[in-house]
Amino acid sequence: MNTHATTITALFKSEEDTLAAIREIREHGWQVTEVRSPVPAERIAEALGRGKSRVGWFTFAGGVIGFFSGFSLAAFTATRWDLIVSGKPVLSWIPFFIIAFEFTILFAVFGNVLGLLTQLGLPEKDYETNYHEECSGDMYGIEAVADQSEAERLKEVVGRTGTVKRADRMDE
Amino acid sequence: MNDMETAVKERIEKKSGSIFLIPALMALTGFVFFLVPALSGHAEKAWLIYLTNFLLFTGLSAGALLFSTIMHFTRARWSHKPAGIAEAFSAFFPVSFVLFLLLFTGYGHVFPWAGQDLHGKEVWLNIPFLFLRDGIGFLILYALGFGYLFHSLWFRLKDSDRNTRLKRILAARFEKTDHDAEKMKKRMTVFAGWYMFAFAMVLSLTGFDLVMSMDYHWFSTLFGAYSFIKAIFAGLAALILVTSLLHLNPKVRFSMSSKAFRDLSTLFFGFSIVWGDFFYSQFVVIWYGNIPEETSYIIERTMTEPWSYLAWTVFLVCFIMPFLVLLSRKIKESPKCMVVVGSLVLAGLWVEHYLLLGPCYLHEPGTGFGAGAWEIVVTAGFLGLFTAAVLAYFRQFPDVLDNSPEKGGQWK
Amino acid sequence: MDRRTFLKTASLSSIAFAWGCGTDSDRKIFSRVTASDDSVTGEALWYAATCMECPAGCGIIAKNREGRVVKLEGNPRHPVNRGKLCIRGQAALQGVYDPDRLTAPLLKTNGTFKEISFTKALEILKQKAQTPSERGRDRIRMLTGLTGKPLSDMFTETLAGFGSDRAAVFEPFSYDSLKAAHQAVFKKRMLPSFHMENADFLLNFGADFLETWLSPVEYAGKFKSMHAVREGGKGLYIHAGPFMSLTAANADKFLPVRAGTEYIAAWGILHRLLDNKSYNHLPESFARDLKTAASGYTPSFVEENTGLSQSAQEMLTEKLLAARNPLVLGSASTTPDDTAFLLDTAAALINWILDENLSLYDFENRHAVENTMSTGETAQFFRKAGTDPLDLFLIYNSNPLYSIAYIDPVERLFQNDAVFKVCFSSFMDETARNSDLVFPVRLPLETWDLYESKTGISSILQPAMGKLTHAPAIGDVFLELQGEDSRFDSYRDYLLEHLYAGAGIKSQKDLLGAIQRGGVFEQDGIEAKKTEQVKPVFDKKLSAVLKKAAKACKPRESKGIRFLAVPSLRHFDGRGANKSWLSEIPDPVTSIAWESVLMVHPATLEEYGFEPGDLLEIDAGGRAIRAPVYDYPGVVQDLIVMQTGLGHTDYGRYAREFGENPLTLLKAGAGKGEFTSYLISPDRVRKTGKAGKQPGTDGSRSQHNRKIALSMKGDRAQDHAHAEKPGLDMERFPLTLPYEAGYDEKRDVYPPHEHDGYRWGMIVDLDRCVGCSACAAACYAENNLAVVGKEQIIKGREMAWLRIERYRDRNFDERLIFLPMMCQHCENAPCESVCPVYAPHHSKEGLNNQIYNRCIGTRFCAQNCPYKVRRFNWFEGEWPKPLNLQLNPDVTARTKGVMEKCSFCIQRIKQAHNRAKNENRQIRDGEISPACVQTCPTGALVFGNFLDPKSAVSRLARSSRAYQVLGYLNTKPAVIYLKKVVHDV
Amino acid sequence: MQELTFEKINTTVLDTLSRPGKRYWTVIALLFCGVVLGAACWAYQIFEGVGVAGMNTPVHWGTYLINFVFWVGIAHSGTLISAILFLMRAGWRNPIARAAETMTVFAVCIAGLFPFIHLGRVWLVFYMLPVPNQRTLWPNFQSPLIFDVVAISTYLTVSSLFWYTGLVPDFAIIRDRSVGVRKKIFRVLSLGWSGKSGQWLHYTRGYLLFAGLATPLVISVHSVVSWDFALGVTPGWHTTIFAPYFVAGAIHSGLAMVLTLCIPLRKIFGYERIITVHVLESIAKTIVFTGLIVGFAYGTEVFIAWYSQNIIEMESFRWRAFGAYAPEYWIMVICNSVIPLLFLFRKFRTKIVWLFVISVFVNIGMWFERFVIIVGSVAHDFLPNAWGHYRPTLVEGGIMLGAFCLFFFLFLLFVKHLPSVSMTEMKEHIQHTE
Repeated sequence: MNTHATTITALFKSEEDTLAAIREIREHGWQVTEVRSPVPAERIAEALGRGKSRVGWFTFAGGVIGFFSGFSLAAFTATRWDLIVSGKPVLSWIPFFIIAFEFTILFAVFGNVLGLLTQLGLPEKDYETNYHEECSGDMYGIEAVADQSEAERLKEVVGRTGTVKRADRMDE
Repeated sequence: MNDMETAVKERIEKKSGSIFLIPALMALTGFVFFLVPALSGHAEKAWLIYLTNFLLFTGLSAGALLFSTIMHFTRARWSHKPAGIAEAFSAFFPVSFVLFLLLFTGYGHVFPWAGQDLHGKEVWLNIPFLFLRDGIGFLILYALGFGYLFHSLWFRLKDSDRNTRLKRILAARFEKTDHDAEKMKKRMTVFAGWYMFAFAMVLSLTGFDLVMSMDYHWFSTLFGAYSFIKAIFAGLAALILVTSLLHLNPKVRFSMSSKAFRDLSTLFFGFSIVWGDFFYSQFVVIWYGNIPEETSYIIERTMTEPWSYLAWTVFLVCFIMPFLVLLSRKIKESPKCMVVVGSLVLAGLWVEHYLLLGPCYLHEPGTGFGAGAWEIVVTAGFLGLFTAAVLAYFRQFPDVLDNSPEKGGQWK
Repeated sequence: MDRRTFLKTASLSSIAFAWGCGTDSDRKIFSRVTASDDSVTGEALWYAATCMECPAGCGIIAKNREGRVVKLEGNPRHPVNRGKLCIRGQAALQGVYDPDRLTAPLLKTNGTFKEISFTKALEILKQKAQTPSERGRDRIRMLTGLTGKPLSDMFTETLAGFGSDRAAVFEPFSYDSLKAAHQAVFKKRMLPSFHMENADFLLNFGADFLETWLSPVEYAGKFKSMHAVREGGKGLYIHAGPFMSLTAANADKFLPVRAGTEYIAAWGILHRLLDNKSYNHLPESFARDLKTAASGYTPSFVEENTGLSQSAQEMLTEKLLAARNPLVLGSASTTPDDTAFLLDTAAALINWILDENLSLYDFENRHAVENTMSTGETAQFFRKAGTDPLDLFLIYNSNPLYSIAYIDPVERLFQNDAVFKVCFSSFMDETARNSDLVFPVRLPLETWDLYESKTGISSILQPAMGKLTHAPAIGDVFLELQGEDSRFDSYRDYLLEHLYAGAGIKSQKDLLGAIQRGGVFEQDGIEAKKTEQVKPVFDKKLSAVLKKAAKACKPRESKGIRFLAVPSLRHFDGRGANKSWLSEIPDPVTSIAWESVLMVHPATLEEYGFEPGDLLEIDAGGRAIRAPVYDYPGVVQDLIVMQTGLGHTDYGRYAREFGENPLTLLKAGAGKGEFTSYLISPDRVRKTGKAGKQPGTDGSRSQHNRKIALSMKGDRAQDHAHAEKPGLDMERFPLTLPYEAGYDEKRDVYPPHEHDGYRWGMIVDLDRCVGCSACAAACYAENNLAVVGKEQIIKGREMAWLRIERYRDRNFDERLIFLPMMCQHCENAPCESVCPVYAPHHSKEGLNNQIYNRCIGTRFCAQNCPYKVRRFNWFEGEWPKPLNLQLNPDVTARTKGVMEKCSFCIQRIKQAHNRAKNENRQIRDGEISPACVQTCPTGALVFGNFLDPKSAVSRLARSSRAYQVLGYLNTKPAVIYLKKVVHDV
Repeated sequence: MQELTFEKINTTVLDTLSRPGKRYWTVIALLFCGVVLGAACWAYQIFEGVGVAGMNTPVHWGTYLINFVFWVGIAHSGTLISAILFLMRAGWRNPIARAAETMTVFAVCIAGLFPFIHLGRVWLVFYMLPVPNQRTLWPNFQSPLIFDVVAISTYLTVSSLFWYTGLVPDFAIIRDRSVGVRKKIFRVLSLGWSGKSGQWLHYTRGYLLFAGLATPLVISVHSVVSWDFALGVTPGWHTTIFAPYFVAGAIHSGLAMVLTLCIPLRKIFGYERIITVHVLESIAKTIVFTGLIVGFAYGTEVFIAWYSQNIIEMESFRWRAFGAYAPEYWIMVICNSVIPLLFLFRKFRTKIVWLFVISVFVNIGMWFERFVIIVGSVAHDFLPNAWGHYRPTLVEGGIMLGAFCLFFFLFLLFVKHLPSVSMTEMKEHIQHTE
């Protein structure tokens, strides 16, 4: 780990500028640790090399659990007393399918929410580190790290298209 | 660019003879095979296959064109290419209409209710009226379809060479029409709207008339809607199959982005769920209601051997399989996989048509059904007719296979 | 005797204790921790008694649970009703628990009533009786309803002690014309019973024998043994009259005859009979006179005056001649006018002409009601009471201010302040209201007494429960009046002596037997051998009658619209009007509850510009009534028909202000002749401009061609085997038995499920069902059904678990057909699976159980029930005290928000199970009778186990007449209906 | 017209959250009175019995279930707009998605109330929940009403979560632009959202999956509602087309309600540039489409009833059109299938007044559709003897009024306290169309 790294945050007007800045920072061999944006930006995520989201697996797992638990619940409860209603079989899979379906959706959504919370790291208490309120407005915020020695260069580079907001020294 | 274009053109023209040879042979064999039982006392069996195939191919060709109209109507951006292929399916319309007229020759065998005491249903179920209304329905549907196609081709072909006969004819017509793209687009939208409307009405009507009424005791309000949803589903399956095949065929200069495949497959996935939903909606209501007037139909088809095997096949192939397989993004983007999925679903839908109709025709248990060689040959005959029609379209309008992104981009 | 009967009578033995321990059964009602000697908590005691709701005197057994009577059933040993009861008999129970019942005597001072003690009341009574007797003879008069002989003897003795004449016996429906006709023909004012069961052709000119006439339960049973399908076809019944009553609706053919001209029709038939054939057994002179008398009644004359076509007359004559045992009945108890006498005479004469031996008359077993005063005598009684000096007027068991049409002399009497009027009544009815002292006495179910239902049949009354009030028995009051010197401690002792002396009781054992049996009668009572041959006697008097008939042969002018009051199946003469079940259960013909309507032919309505539902005002003789119109094609044109029994101005909460009393109008036509005229020409009929919704329980009278209440033409049901191939549509759907055998894998999505030894079900024979609604009343009593009242019925919220659906017959549009509809206990009941909480579900024995505690009131079950037999408690049911004491402890009373419905009387099934288990055997066929089955006077309902192939229900289900209502829905109802068979005349 | 920018969107939307005026609170208070009235009516009904409503023996289901279906229907278009149109990438949904979604959540809440009100013994409603108990008495999972319980509660859960998920980035926006208590509140609500690119990556994926799940869910929910009827055997209810027909009907009514709500919203908050006429026009076009589907269903039902030659079916539909409830039937047909056709003409689609008026008509028509289906079927079913009539009572009217008041009460609270337009989605929208 770099013991004398400086984290610089800067704000950019548009996605294009941001992307350009990222490229440039990368070219200099510095790291872009985070980009904050007011809207989702696929290209930025791509540029940062973020892989595909794994939220879907949570959702899928939830769905599978839901499907089987829906059926199981219906079947289990029906067999407690084996009551015959309307001459239908005690285990009537056809109507039970509706229960299973709803449970599938419900649990898939639970899975999805769980996936979102874990993947997003929410709720996050100290979100304010390196955060600028403009990022929820119309600005894109870059968080770049450079060796202390190169901090000024970095500032200059990002300062060309963006506004440098902060330059912190990070120890350890 | 131009060189390649002419190269394709030449290849198509050169190979035209051989291209049509196989489909023509298939059609001919199919026809002969159809005639054998038709004339030798197993007429029901023959007409059953005829009707099954007629409905499937008519449905899928109309359904495919519907895809194009929907895409146009909702101003979707991604679907320019597949819509072009889908429009090619309309080449089957004239064939379908002729096939419909031919159905008339077998009316005695086609309609199990003919000559029965219908307890008041005669007013609706009589052969002249049925042929009249369904014939008119098809005419309207096909006319609107061609009207739409005309406008669509205006956009696709207005700048292309007039190197085929049909193109030349069309070009002459184009001369006479407005040259204002906005206006044409508007008119195209109107045709699309009316086509969609007619599609729903005519497919419902023929669903009632040519499928539901075959068991003349049975009735289900959803059947019409189920029929046209099924037709769209079949249309999409066929469309995916054809686009994938074209995409995979190195000799044809047609390709589609994986994103477009994904979108198309997602739509297909969606319709498999809608089809499943409609199927279930009908089934659960009838199952739960337990009124024999309604249940006997589904009992015969889903709970009585041997038909129940077919029912399970349909259920697995047309719903479970696509549902599970198409959850995967990779498969959706892979034309190879989609060839398999598309053809399986089409086969499944063929069986589904056969399952709905079969018990009305084959009364004696064990008279054999299913994918016997004979059925396959006759079906292949219809497939031949369909292929020939689509190929002819491509031969006349090779432009729709054109891969250039610029042209596609200009359309909307 | 069936199994159930045996069990009941066995439990009657406990009466021995009651008898032996003196006043044991007189104890007060309260629940006790430890049971008395003869009662076991949870076990019912059955006390035999007699129903006093009408003069017929049916035997009842009263079910006593923990000291209170909770249900009445017919006494199976009683020769009159043989275990069956009518709607009124079932409702008799409510009289005891009537919330408006008076608990203490009321003395009128300065125009208002004040409660006094019974001792005080008795003192006043004694004093009031003593004074006039000192002044002279006959200064006390008494009017009483029909009572048994011991009581009437007691009255006579007591009154004689005060120097006064015997009590006058008054019944509103007194069959004067019939009695007079029998007087003329047989020389005796009597009411023989008829062996209707032996007839093969019945021609009726108005007698409503299924509703009120003489002894309706008895005749309903007899009628159905003649008229139900059996080997060799069924008898034929044709009704000719002005109004299609319930009785007429059960005829194979109803022939409309203009009101008041029935006698012409009857004499016309007589005329034709005499023309057709000579009858050797007729004395020659008589035959000649008769022919002369009838000569004017030519077919054309009859047609012109009655509306009865010549072909119909001819048909009737032919049928009469062709029949082996024809029976002709005359007028109803509400006679049109004096001509009723001629009608009844003609009926008697025809019967005699056609059958020399009068084999269908039973002169041995005559109806008790023959012992009442005639209209003329009653009128005379009141006129004398008005003119002769009088100090004390006693009324018992009668409500003359309500039920006497020619009300003037009665009113005068009641306006006369000089007369002290004592009314022995437990209710503040019209008469009590106008009396000076209202003295409540015990009701029949609380008293010892004896009643001669028929000559030769003595029915015992005994207290079936403890006292609800301190009221003494009427007999004891009179014993008290007799003073200290009486030989008897109580009226019961008096009765005992009577029994030992006159009724063939020889020993204690006999006595016990009689009490257990319910009376003194031969086991096969009615069919007792004939000892005395009664023959028509041709004498001067009869000759005068013939002349009268000849004279009456003149055109009857029919001017404008006329008004006819007819007896009500439910309210009889109005005495039971405060019994809420009677008003709540709709009239089977109109399906209207709580209201008396004016039944008018639709064509007449159109002619006068009335609409159904219009409130009309009818004026006659200065009095007016207002009632809504009901369009009914079963009324001849230009006639308004209204039922009696409602329209009380007093009485109680369930009677007051409901409907109108048609008798109010009859003054106009009354008093002129010997007989009350129930047919009048009103002065004015006009629209009030108001109209409203009637408390009807029916949605449509038409079946809309659905497979609901079916009938078939022809004599032989067997000829009508299913001609059509079975199919899946409504008409051709086959009978599907409600157990494994009823499944067909081509139709059934669900596999069959098993039953545990029994599959309960019911057969409803529409051919036997007459629509009398007794079953509905029995169901109210047995199953604690809430009474919701008129307003709620208008809203469509009646709670009946079993209703009589009245439809037009699909085959014969002018006919009515009645269909008892209750929960069908479907094998695949649509109601069950839709319930989210399993409140309704299928039991192992095929019952469709409804678990009240589980029900949360989604009402989906009711919505999904094709038969609409499920009832929802929209509000909390109300049983004003002490009506709550009537509740059957074996059945839960439901709270608001709960769905309920017919359970096939599961409490009875459970009891049978316990019994069978104790005896280590299976439940026997016929051992269980749900309340409706038990009471059905015609045996139209049969209950049993379908799994037993030999059971009655299984046997009947194999009938070619068997079908299921809307069977094509594949619910596999366990109630299987048998088609009605109608002669196509 | 001024170009929309990110900042412009923020300020336009945030302006709506300013301190409300007197008029606002007056309306809120009035609506609250309405809610209290409805609650009082319900209390009275619980105390007296369901008999205070107008239901009776053939018609056991009355306005309570009509309103239930009506509100579930209203709810549906919210999900349609936020999920289905999202999947279809129809851009015009973005400005109205939030309002529609909110409408969904509130409408489901209100719809969910009605079955409670309907019950005979509401205090035992927990019998319908699968609560483990000593006697192992469970609900009947074959009952359509249990399907309902499961489906509606799933729907409420999912749509609330979906709604909340969509709100998170917007909460962050408000958080960043407020001070004091409000900031604290929104800080909690926004869960510490900071718009990191990783967050957006998962968020968009999760949101897409949400939409993908909500779509079949919304279809299933109204299918399940339709099966409350169609699984029965009653003529007029037992018909296979019900599920798609109800779904289309639900969307039809929901879209109309969206118009009814958005038009005043747009006017009051000056959303003209966000909720453009084009957006409203698109809704109008969709209403034409759903109206046609609904009309198709009406026609099919009548046709099949005739085709079947089943006399009960035939009578049922003849009576609907010409019987005691003929006015209701024709109101339904005209308001739902005929009047919306006016939207085929551009004039009606683009004039705000017309849009509003027609949308109100559709709302009315859809309410009557449920009336006709529920009451019109059971009042005239199998046994003619049991036929009857039903008219709602004042108590039912009071409860219905209360429900409407509650809905608008909640909605008004929402528009003044939460962003009624999704700022994030609008930003995305303009970024894509740029």
